[in-house]
Amino acid sequence: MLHITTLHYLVLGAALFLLGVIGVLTRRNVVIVLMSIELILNAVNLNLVAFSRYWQGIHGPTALHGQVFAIFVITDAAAEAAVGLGILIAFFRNKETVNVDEVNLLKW
Amino acid sequence: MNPAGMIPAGTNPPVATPFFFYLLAAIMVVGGVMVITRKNAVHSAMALITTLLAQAALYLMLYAPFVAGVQIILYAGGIMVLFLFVIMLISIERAEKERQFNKQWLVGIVAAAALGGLFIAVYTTTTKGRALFPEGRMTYGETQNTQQIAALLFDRTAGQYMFAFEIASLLLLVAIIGAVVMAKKRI
Amino acid sequence: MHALVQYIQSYLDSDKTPGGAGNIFWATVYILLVFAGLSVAVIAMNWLERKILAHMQVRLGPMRVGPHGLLQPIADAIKLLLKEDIIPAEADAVVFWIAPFIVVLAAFTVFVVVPFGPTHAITDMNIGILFMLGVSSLSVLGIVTAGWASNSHYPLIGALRSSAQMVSYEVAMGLAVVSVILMTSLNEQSTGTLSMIGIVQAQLAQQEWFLFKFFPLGLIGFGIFAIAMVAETNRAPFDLPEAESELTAGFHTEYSGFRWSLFFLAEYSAMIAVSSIAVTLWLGGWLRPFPNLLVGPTWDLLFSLFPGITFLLLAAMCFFNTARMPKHPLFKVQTIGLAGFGAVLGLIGLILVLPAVRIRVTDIFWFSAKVAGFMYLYIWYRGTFPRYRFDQLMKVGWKVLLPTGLALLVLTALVGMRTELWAELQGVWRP
Amino acid sequence: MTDPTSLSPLDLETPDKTFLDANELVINMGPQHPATHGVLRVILRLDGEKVMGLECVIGYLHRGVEKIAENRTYTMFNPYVDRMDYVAAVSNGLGYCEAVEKLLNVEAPPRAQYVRVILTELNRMASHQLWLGTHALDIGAITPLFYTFRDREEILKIFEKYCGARLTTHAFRIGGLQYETYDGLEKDVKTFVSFVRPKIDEYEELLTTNRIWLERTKGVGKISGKDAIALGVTGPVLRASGVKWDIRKALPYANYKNFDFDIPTGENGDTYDRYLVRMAEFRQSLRIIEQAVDNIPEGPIMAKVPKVIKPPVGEIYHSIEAPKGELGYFIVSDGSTQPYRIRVRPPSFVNLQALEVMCRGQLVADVIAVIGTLDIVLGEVDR
Repeated sequence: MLHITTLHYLVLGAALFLLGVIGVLTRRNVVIVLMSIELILNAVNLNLVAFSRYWQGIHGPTALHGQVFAIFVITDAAAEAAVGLGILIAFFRNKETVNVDEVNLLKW
Repeated sequence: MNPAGMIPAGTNPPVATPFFFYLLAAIMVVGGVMVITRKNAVHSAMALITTLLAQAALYLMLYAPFVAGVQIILYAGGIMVLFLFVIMLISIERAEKERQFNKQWLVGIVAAAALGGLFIAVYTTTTKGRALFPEGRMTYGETQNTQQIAALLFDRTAGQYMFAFEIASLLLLVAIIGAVVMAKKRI
Repeated sequence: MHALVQYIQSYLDSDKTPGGAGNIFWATVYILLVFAGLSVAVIAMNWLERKILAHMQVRLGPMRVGPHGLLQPIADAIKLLLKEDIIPAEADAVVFWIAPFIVVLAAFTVFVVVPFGPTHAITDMNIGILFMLGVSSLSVLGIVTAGWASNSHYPLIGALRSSAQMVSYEVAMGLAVVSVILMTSLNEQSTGTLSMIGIVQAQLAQQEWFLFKFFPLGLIGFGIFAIAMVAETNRAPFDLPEAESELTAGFHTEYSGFRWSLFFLAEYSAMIAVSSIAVTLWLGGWLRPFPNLLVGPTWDLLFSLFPGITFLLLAAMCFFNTARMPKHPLFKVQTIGLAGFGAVLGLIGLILVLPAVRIRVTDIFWFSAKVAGFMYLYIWYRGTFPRYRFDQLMKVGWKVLLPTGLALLVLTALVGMRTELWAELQGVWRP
Repeated sequence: MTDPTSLSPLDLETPDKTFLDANELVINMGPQHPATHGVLRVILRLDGEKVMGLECVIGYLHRGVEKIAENRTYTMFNPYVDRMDYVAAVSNGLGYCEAVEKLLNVEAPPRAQYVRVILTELNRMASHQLWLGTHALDIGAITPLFYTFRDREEILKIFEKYCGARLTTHAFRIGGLQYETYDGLEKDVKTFVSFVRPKIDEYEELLTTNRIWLERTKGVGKISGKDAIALGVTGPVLRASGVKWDIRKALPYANYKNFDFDIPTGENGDTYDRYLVRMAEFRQSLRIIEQAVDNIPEGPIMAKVPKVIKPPVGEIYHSIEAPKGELGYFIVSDGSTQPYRIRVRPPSFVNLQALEVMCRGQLVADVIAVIGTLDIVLGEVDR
């Protein structure tokens, strides 16, 4: 209780990851599905940064690989959000809906 | 500012770490739950922003101020604004009245529960009485964090991620072009 | 009790910011001081803007409430607080309620790292400038949600315009800032810094404001930032979101009373915040003019007398105007009020001349004076310029400022690395 | 999605506009919009922010001025014309009085003519000043408004001293002037001329080379000289398109042929040229006023006009160059004391018809600039 260890962060990350997974698997609104994906990515980031601190404790203060990874993940998240929302807009313009289960045709 | 960027123990200890950790963790989990349960996408987005900001604070507690800054400037200030923009461009009045969950929601919950079980199994595993992840031994001051990350990314000798960095920039370029192609009416 | 006093006193000899020294008491004091100072500055700015703009436009401005309208901001505040707080029936009440607070929080939180002096900041962060840019960009969220939650067309269009504008200009702004960060790394260890205090100290160490560094590169960077910061705060000539002739009042059309005043507060404190970034990055922050050239006790004494002299001059202006007041019984209260105000200013001036106070406030004075210059520029712009059209605004942001910023960044890096590059080139040519 | 086979041939020929294409948005601007200068309602058809077409809905300020004229004597109708273009009341009165004088076949005495010219030109400046202030305000520059109103005030003071009214002056009478000039009119006008000349430079200093002003006005609301003539556009708007047409020179009325002045013209017919033309007209007006003040002759101020005006049977069209363009009065007399019909050709009304040509393909924000540059007064458009 008094010491916050790496495991605490990992559990929090796992909880967020699960929330994200549930969101992706159950929601119909594409926007919220995309947000759930962001949630998953953030859970991963949290783990990476927690690992980074753990790694620093072992390998000295310059062992920041986890943080560098987190930055790359954030970059990917930005790219993913841009493309995902672009697809969403194109989709909405064609089908006037934002529900994933109505995107069941390869062509319309 | 000493060379190693390390704060000697005792001079400036973090204040009430457990309290802030649990507070922020609670905010994040509640925010996460709200993200996946709200009917209105704007409410979801606001909950996600709260989660992201709380996470930035957690990064600060993990002595990762640069990641925290990037989190705020990119995630909360950039990506989420994009989300809000898109939500406002597409009408959501209709989406609110519709069914919110898809037909496979039960399967999704079950799969997530299985995954959660897996997590619990992993985290409770102990080898020879030791937890998988024992606590880090030292806490490091954040005074040189940004410089060290920069060294990892750009330095000629210590830098390992320069190629990855360039690839990431290429990825962003592709994403920009892709997003423009997707979203533009007439090219 | 004694331990507490000692804890409080222990900071006074420290050469760190309260946050850096980890002293919670002084950090709280600084937070309260900054908050109070900011509120006073916003109120003063409100009055000054109306007065200065009025005088630019051959008007008098507020003259009725108090002498020369000095109490007008207070009257306005009372009026706003007493107004009915209307939430439109079709609005999304929760989001409508939260949005102004997001904006205000974003606008106030940035002052955590603003360095009013080498120790006069709430805290100094390793990522100071990144933190400022990031947190101030959060106000976009408040604006977008405010426009959306109003559930009305004008606010929504205003909010979309506003946020598109802010997001676009953040890019150019960031590039200009990065060029300064490159400049900070020009020392023996080539250690650049993102810390706000570190940036000013780098200017002191390099004996040059970054405005004049690599002339004209620093100037160009400053120019980009100075344009982008006006667009960032949605002020004239980039006040499209609030273009009365097109959009009534922009994203806060549906807001009234207290909530509207929060937006107002946020707008002005955001103006002060971006001005402090500009001052810190290009104009030497808290440094007095010529800190390396005019050194010595005489010059130190002379420059540290400035704050007191300024206030005494303001007091003299008040007394002069008191003497010019009409000698009519109706103006008695006003005359006394103006004289009293002058007396208060004079007293502040006298206190500021005291040696013990003098050395502590001189940094804050120079910082505030530079920020005040920017505030005057804001008012001046508003009195002079017509409004850009939206496509022209985007054109300026993306087609002018962004390429200039990119070129500036590359040039700054090349010029900063010229000796190393030259050595490299010689190695290539003469193997 | 509808099955393509179920579409009728007609549907296939005209594909759904909303499909992969922005749907055209129809929005209403006005009649209570702050930038439509009164109660003009503009129905805009937009594609995004681009104007595909627009339609003006007018008549919110219709008072039936022309019908009122049929039930009033010629003298009684005179004040009514002031209420049409209420920012240039003197010009309206001049046009009406001259038209009736022409019908009666009398001419105002020279002294009256000179005073008329001075007041009309002063009024032209007042009208242009109001236009400049509001036009700049629409584009976002707030300061010129206060500058122009400060200087317009001086003109209104002269009007007030002369005839007691500031806005709806009713300064002229059929056959000349009601009032002899007050002592010191010449001095007042001369002081005003020397006062306002540097002020016009001041306006130009704020705007003429202002980058944002140039960007907002250059190439905006273009109309070619040919189009302008075809649409019947007159006044500064026509002259900015390069057509040298000014009724003061082309069909001289009053005694404008005695004065030496130029007709400023533009080249491109855009908003900026219209601005430049009007700024040049300020200076030409000053020239005319100076010449007139120096040469006011002594003499009577009223021609011999019967107490009861009863023009012979006939009809007359007389037009003058009002600040906004050609202001014409067509009067049909049946020989009685009341006109059989009066038809006014208001410049604002005709110029407003060019709005669509000017705005098509521009952005919404430009519509505001173009409405401003047309310098319409709804009182005159709707009458």
